[in-house]
Amino acid sequence: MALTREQMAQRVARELQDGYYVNLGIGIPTLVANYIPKGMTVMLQSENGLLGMGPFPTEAELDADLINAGKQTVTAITGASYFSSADSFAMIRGGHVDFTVLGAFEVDIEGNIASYMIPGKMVKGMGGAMDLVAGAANIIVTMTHASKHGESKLLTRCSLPLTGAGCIKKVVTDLAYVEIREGKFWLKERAPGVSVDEIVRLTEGKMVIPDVVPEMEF
Amino acid sequence: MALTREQMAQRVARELQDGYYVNLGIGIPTLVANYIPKGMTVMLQSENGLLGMGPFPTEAELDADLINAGKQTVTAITGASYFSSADSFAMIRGGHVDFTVLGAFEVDIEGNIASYMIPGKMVKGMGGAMDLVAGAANIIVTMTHASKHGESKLLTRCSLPLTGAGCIKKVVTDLAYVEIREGKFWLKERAPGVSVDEIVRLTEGKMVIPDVVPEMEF
Amino acid sequence: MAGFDKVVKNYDEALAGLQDGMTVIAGGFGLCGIPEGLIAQIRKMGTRDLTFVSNNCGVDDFGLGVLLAGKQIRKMVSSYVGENKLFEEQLLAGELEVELVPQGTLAEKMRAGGAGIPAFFTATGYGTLVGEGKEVREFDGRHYIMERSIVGDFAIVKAWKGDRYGNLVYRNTARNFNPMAATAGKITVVEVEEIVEPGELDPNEIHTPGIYVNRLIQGSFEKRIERRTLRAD
Amino acid sequence: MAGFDKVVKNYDEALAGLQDGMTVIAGGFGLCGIPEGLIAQIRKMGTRDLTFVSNNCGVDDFGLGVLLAGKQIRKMVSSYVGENKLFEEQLLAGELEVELVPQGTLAEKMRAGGAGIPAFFTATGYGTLVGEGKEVREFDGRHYIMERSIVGDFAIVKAWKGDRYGNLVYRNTARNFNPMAATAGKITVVEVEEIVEPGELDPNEIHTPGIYVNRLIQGSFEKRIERRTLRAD
Repeated sequence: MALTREQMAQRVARELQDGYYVNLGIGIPTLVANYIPKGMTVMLQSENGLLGMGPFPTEAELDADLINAGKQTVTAITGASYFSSADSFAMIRGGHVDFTVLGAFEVDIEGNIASYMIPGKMVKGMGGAMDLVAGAANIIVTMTHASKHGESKLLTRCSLPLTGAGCIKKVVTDLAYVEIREGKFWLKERAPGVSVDEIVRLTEGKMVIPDVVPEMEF
Repeated sequence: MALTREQMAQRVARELQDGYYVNLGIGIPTLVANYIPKGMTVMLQSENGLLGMGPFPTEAELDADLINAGKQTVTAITGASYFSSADSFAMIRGGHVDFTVLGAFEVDIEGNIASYMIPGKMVKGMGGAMDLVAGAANIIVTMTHASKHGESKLLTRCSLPLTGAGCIKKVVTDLAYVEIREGKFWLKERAPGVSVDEIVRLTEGKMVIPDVVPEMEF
Repeated sequence: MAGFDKVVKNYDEALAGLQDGMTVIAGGFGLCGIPEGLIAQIRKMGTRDLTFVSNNCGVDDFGLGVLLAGKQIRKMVSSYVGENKLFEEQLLAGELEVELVPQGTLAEKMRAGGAGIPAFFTATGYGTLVGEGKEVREFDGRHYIMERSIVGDFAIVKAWKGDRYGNLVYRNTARNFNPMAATAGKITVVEVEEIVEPGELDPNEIHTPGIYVNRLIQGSFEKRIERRTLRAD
Repeated sequence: MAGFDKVVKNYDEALAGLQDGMTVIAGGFGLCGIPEGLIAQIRKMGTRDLTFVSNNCGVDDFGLGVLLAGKQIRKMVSSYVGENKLFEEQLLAGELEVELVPQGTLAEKMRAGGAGIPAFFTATGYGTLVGEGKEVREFDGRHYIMERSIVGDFAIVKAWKGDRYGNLVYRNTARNFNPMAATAGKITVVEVEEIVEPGELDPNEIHTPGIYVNRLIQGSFEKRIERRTLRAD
């Protein structure tokens, strides 16, 4: 069975380490915050200018001056700090954020990522995504393996305009955990009950398949 | 009579305007703070990271964490602010300081300035002087017109390594107030009792002399 | 210290000199930390053909969106737009131009503009549409593109507290683009929630020194929330 | 939040991993805001052939000057040196190399290093010895030179207060180069006058967020004054 959004977030969360500073994109990446392993703490960075982002507020905590990068109202944890957007992206561009999780439309065997623009549709902009993919040494993309129509999103060459070139090394899809290096996808794990054949069928780019592909456990 | 150091500072101070943010170099420029015209206020910037520098401290006010760019203990006025050296030079380089006063060894008809290095002597460094001359739109140099041996410091071409190229437009010496433009010195005022002939004799670079050269009044 | 009193009497004075065709740098992220009264004043003035440098363009009836309603904006330089329908309509009708800039590059372009740095290199956007036509340079084995700085004829800024000398502090994530915007305007106009006397702000805690501020006005703020999100308990 | 507790037990732990030949970025201006205990620890460790990036090099018996005494410094990258005799002696003897960098350019090189900007353009130094051998570019009719950023193997920083997560505040002009140094070290070690608990520092007033800090230690400081200057009254 393909992973649920929650399971995808859960799988991504296993890549976390204690003491990581983490930036989570909108969508599935946001859910990762719900699956931080026990006994481990991470600190969330919000690129509009907050380190130490907390949960959504209660009615009483609601503060128009305290939002996240998705423009939702949030809170700040004890020990948080606020800073300007220039300082925030200095932090990101300078590689100080340990771990970044982003959604995408497509990735390819060269580590390219397309995530912000579909030609013909209204272009809303890249926001901070281009800065995040260029700045993060340790970045993981999470998205469905293929579209609803069965078109692979793991490609030889991204078809959509790129968000970043050669920057993605790890992908968690609803079917598999895949690494990218040497111009190939490397299948590392599969979703419970999903066959290697199905993954291969839904992967357009060249993929290396080891003899044993462990099933993820939840 | 040649101007005293105090009179040179006094003449420079006449260029101030109410509300100016001002950076004063070490030496005669520092004395300018003593001659701010009545009814006028200026705010002093110290490039190590202070806007709103006050006078030297009393024994009771002495604070090792509060020094000026010359490393002397100082005070801060009400309404001052502290910032990093990067922010301080962003302010300077960005042209936000209204008025800068610096000493020099030499200036020339192209507005070049040499002020930090005498070859053969130990080189101590330029500190913030190169940033200050490059960043200030409104800068005035104050120095003696000639060396003790009668060698002019207003030259056709600076003989010493430059602090900045083409950035000086105004010079107050002990003999004269001179402007620099169009590759020439323009004599604007002379020290009381100093003849135009003496100024011309001690000026090596080409100088334009108007029919009337008013005497400075003190 | 009369020469340093930046407080102006009213909004007319705050934006005096703003003319058709000018470039305005605006602080704010979404609807958070935006200079509401200054935007309203530009709406009232009817100034046209403006270029706005701002991370976003508000929503239909709030933030910079109200200037779209007045067809006052010719060009937006932003990282993310289209939270409002007018924007899309005017863009498709060719009445509005948009230049998309990555968020961090936009922040840095403003910072560089204020800091006298005409251009810098960044890896952000290399190999993408953003890098097209820009100079590419390799440093230590990695590719970077050259980005130019931005300076505005005016900057409009929202701060929490400001003293009469123009020293500013911002509150929480309402800081966002405001400190860089404040440095990058030839004329910087700041709207604050509270004007205080010099000395009331700790000199160690000032986010924007008064040297960057030309005019200061006390505003009143709706502080509309774009995405009110609560947790259950 | 054990993973974020940056406090180390002693100076050995604070500078563990510092090796001969490394580059160290140091905060401080003159003797103001210098990490006294960390410098003493390097003296004690006897690490050699170090490159120091620091605005100044202390005086003979204080600040980085004590490392000259131990002949531990191979190269200084500074804007102003020579407040001590040892510096001149070692320079003339060819035991020490110096690279002079304008003060504002030095600050910006550190800031750029921390911010992932490999190079930037500045007018500072154009047409001078500083500009020699550097790329010159004209923007809007003015000449600029390209300067590269600086990153250190270690950064040693002095702050006023720091919480366990490494959030820092500096006091008065002791801030100087410390905030940029803090961002530009692969390993950033900070010595503070007082360690406080997370939450004691107002999140709006933190100068350096803890993300930049790897190790934090409480020091005791002499805070020697280089030029004690008093007014008469």
